Amino acid sequence: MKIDRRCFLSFIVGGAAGTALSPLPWKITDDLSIWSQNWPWTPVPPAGETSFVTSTCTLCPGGCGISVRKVDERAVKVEGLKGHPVNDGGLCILGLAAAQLLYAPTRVRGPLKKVDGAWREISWADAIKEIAAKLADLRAKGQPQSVAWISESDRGTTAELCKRFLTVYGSPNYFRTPSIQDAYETALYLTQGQRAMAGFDVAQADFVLSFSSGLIEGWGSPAYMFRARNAMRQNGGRISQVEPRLSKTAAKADQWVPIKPGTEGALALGLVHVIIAEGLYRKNFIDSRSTGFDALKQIAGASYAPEAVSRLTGIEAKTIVDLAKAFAGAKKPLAVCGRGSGRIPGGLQEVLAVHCLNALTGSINQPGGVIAVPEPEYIDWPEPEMDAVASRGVQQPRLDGAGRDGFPLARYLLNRLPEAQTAGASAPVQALFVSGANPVYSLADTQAVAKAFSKVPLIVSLSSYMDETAAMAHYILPSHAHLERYEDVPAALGFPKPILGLSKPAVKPAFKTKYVGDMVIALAKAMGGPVAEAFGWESYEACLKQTLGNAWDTLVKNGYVVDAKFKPGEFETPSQKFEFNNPALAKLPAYAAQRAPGDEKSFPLTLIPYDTMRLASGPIGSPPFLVKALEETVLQQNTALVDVNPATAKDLGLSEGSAAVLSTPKGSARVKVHLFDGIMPGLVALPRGLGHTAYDKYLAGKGVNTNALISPVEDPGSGFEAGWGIRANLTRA
Amino acid sequence: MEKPQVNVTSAASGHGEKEEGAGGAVILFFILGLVGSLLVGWVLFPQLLYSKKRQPVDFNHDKHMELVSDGCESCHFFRPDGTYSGVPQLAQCIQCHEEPNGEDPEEVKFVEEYVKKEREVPWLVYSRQPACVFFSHAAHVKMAKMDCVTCHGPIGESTSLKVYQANRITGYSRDIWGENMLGVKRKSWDRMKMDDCAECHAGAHVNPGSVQTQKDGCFVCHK
Amino acid sequence: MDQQNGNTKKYGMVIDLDKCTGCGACMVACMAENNVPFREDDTDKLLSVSWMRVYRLGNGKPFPQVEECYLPRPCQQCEGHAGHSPCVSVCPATATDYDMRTGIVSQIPTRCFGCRYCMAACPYHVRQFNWWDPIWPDGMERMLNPNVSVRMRGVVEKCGFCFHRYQLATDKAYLDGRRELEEGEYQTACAQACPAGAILFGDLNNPTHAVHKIAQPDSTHGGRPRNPKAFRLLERLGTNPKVYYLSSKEWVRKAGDNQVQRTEQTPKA
Amino acid sequence: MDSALIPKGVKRCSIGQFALWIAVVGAVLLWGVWAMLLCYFRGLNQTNMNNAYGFALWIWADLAVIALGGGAFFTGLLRYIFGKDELKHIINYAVLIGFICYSSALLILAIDVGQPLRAWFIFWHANVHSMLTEVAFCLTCYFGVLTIEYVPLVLENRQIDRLPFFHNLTHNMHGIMALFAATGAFLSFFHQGSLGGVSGVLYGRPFGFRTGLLVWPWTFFLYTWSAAACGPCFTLFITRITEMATCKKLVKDSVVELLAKIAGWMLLTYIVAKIIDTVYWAAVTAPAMGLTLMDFYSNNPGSAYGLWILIAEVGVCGVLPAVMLVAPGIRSNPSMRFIAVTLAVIGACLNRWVMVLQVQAVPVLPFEGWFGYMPSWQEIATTILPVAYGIILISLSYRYLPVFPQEQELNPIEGGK
Repeated sequence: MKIDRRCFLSFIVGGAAGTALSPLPWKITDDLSIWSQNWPWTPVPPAGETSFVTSTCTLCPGGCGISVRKVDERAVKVEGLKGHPVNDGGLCILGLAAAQLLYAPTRVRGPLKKVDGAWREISWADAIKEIAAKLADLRAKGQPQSVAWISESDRGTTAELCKRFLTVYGSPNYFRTPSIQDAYETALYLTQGQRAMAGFDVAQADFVLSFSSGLIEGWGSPAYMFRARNAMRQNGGRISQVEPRLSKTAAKADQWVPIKPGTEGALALGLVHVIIAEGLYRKNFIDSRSTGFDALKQIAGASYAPEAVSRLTGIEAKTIVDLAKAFAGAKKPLAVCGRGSGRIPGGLQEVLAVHCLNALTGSINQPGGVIAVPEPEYIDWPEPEMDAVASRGVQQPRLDGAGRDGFPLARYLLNRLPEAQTAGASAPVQALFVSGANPVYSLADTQAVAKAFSKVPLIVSLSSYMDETAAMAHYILPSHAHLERYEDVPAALGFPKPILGLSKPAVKPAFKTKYVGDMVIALAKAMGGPVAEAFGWESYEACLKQTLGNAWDTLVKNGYVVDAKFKPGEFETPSQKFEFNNPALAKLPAYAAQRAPGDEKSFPLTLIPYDTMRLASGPIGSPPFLVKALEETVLQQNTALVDVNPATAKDLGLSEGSAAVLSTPKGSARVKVHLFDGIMPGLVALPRGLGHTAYDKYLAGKGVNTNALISPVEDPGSGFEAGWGIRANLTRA
Repeated sequence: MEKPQVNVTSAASGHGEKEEGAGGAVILFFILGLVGSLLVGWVLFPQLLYSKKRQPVDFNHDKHMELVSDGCESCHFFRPDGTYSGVPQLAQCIQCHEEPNGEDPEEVKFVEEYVKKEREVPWLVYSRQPACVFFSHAAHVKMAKMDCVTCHGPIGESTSLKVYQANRITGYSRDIWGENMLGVKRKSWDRMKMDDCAECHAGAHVNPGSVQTQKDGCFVCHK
Repeated sequence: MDQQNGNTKKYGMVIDLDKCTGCGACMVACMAENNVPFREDDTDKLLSVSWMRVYRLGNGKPFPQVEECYLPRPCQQCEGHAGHSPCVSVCPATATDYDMRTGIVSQIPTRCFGCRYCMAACPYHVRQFNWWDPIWPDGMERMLNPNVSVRMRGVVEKCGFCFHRYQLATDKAYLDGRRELEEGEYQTACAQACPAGAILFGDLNNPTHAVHKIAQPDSTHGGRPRNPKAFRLLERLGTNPKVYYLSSKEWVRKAGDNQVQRTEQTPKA
Repeated sequence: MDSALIPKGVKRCSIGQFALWIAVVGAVLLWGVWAMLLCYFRGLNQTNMNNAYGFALWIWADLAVIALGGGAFFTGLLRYIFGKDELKHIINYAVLIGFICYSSALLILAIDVGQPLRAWFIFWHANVHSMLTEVAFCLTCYFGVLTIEYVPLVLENRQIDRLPFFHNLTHNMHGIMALFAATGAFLSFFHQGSLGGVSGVLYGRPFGFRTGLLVWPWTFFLYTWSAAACGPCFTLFITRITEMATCKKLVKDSVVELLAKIAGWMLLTYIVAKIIDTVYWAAVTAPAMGLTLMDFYSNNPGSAYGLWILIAEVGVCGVLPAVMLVAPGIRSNPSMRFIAVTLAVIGACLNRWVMVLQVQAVPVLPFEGWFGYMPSWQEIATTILPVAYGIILISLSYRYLPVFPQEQELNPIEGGK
């Protein structure tokens, strides 16, 4: 027998035949297809029992009710809570993406300390001990007032704990981040004598005149405003939007009135002028419930006649008159102001002008009007015992000059802090706590802010995320994420009724984090002495339970308590009337339209930042889903697009998609051009919420931070931040 | 005329001789190849394809069935939202097994390793389906009144858990494809592939929804 | 399984464009519900997977007459003629199907082998391909919904009206001994989330359902809406979609069906 | 070195020269293989396709090569069924070109799918309503037929032919070739047609959609027809190129002219049908769907899809070559004939291009703009891959197989071997 090539071939053929007759090839083919259907690198979410946790969203001051859907111990999705008075099942885009924030890669996983410019892990006990020691030093040196605390809110148990800590420690320097609320609260206090928050009964109004307010761009409580807007339009109500750019609110309004940016207040006074001149105001309100009407007449005198206002605002005189007539002619008109999402700052002058417009039509504390929602009063803790150091410390003037120094009306002027920190030879802030805020990103002129912060020897960030401020800090004592903690939500911004919400932990904390409230209590205890004594609570949860008392059970069950029968209180001014001529008011300088800073020759254009629902522009960075949902006319790859009127672009030699350099007196950035017919010529609009340098790769390095390009503008008289834009130039790149 | 003829014959015969000897070898090698590959395909391949794993803890279904009042649903119950709980979690077991009830080493192991340490038992589920499959136990058990045995077999009578064989390529249990390599099934619970679902669903009692197949729609069993 | 019950459902949507604010909540609700992946750079919308997309429509007029409208676009769940929707009949592997009992166009990613013929067939750009492996950053895979399977690279996916919610709702109904679902028991994630209440979802065949009452589908004319404010996208193609749009503006209604002068709206990559 | 393998009576270049040539083309082939591997392992993100362009360069290449490979079935049909015996002198090459075209098409399809491991689902879970299913089945079957048709030619290699078994096999296979030719023609009719149906049935895409007969849109018939017309043109085109490359006359003019004449008449009738179809589509079908002719051809960036493309396809590459090939005076001029077949080939490619790419470029939603597309290098490389493979297969076949029966007669070697 000879073995040759043919035998080998034969063997192969036999083998092939045998293989084909065995399950091997067929099973492998089938199994490979199943393998390709279940690639090991494609995750398979484990199944489990579905449950829902009722809670309140704390990602913005909107106070929406949420229902966190869990599968076993995983939070899978956040949905709106059905039947909740604020949002009734609906939820905004950020709230819906909240699970991404919970499981974000930028979560800080435990306390960190910066050593030689690098982060080192540190235990909670050591971190608190070290910080307490440094605070004790400052106190020993008699400088307790050099400790400052920045937070987004000054209400609720958490803020009260922080403030209490500063007080017993001996510092008056608690800061709330600037927003239009500063001006609104002051306006209500000045004219109505009420320490209250402004609520807006949009749902029951029949004519809403909005001065650049993004009613459907996150203004007030976003989901509530959406529903209220629909309800009022369903009842035949109309919306007129006065705004330089066709925002979504303008696009969905019944009328869009383009206006030169910054002149909204002037238009309000112009409308006041027409309404008075034509006698269209509600005489019963003016006669019986207000004083100082003559003063208003004088303010809105000849200089605010339609023609004059037309020159200021760029709106035709006839349109102004028509608008005034339509407003005054409506049964329940409501004028609102506060640009964009309503959480960006604005001047008092403007708010007062708009508020007076509401008063002329009696739309104050009436259905469909502006409602003074009293500040929550459920926190009733015993006054803390103060030692001498503390008493002396809190008597020191605030570093921002709020409450005195010519700004008697203001409570917080964080916008003035950076300058105060860098102006003198020695830096007044020696230690800074930041909780629920990201000032290095969100204050105007971020470079100046960063410079000021770099002069603070001790910055402690209590952020859950590695944000811009945390990146600058010396310690990060990370707080629980918003779905991991108890927290009271003292109000829903802009909602016309008092409502108290409770945020509940939906899942156990994933990392070595500690909620701000607990951190404060722990820090106070570590300080010892009177500071520790002021914090008798075992934990934040115990404090919260005790504070909320009877409401606790209802809050745990429903997530909220609302005062359904709420009636707005009476005016608390000395005259018990609406005061057009309050003495403090009289001291304010005469109204002038806010001009954008910068030289018009080298910066022929004006940059206006705008808000969009699809970007979180507050202390929270947008989660990946939001960036993904952005329109291609807003962001392309890592470049933001600016809206430019086609006529303006033509003058500049720019076309759709052109690469360009946007420069302002504060800095410059590369952008792309989007031609948009819905923007006034001469303007450049850029979305807020982009240009993060911190956070993860899904957000960092995308677009431009508008706050890096604008500069702070101080509202005369009040000292509030009042910047809305800046002069700019756009050149081909 | 002759010469070539002779030549041809001789050439043919010479050739033929050579071929005869080689022909035997050719056939032999063919058979060798055939038998060898058949052995590989039918015997070796299944050995290689499936890994054998023991369950973390052995479980006696039979003993538990004697003790419970509500049959399979005593432990494998429906949740109030209509979903099916599947394999019990520790929380259920603890109700009886906080401490060992007897001396069975498996029970002791279960209590020591899992109950005391509050760790879920990583059970290997014989009937685990791919992630794209939606199986409604409510539809089958509650609506169609099918019994568990039809698909799962008489597992309730077993006194011990069988070895779990995982397909090394797909990661699924061998019970999905079936013990038989050809996928031949004798009993209704021998296989759990899509065709086995379709077999029943193609029956007259199911109203066809699919435009494409005139059978049940895809979304009935897929997610 | 409605074996005894012969009546078929036709789940559909009515989207009120007057109410829609273009906020994008529906998109994110959908992504979170359906395990839609995201990438570091998702700005090229032609490479990005988003079952729901909100379009920005303009009336094409210059400043200041310009008007805008926002149009959310889920899968239109076309019925075509007798269930032969544009995409279903072209799929070579029966990975997509039209279900006569619910009126939903299903898509089974594990059956799909990625030929993309259905994408070429769909005029609404509803079908999207997984050009990349879906990757969740470390830890974020914890938010994945087990009721929806995660799609692998190389397959087409699309909106299925949150069909898993139908499955879960029927599970509950079966446990209660019911065969029929109440209106509202089965809702899509976008309809549930819409903060403006612009999206209504229900059975178009059921005269008591809101969607039927509002859209008033004319079954003798392929489901054409009788409500004068309502329209369907590309009505004249005969795709017979089950998503109805409402708008009080004529230019919007016309824009929905190629009846306006075309204008360049948004630049395309 | 390899002279024993080279057919008798013909002259071939030296092995060194040949090896160099294969190496050059092989390098291009490897580049394509590299791109293919990238597409397999990293996924189709390596391409510039997107959600608006689910079908792009590859599908165009598929449709084009299949149309051009139509020379095999049509020449076979003419030779074996209609008894045009003269065509036996070119049928080998037609079959080879067809074989290359179809294997290339299958290769490209295998790269094009997102889940190649599941590609067999198209057979196992076939949806009979889908044109693509029809394409897959007919294509695979016809590729089998082409293989059977090509095998006898391979077996005719001098060394293989020496074995009696293969010699007899070849003989017997030749005997039943008519049956395969008939099968091939039947299969080709359907898959060429179903490829036409691929865009013709898309009623969501008014640019591609056509009304039709029963389940088949008019494009179904137009594609078959155009493949029958342009396929032989491509065979003639490649033959001419081969002649130029080898500096030899390989097929007699009478054979070429006969095929050219038939192709010319096919092309003429096709283009008349195409014009009628276009007019009906522009005047009736598309307007009923809300789009006018100019919506398909205007306003797009850079006029990539202007009316010029229609004029080029139907006029310059349709009517013109048809007239040239039909007119005996022009046809008999080898240069003019070559220009005509080249135009016809371009015409077929252009037709497949618009029916794949333009279908997706045209905005259908009123608020969308035109969609642009530029293939990535990986797509181009994988598309060139089959070209390189084809050149190699032709080179090998030409060198070692008696592809051109008339070569010996037309190029007598002095002294002969």
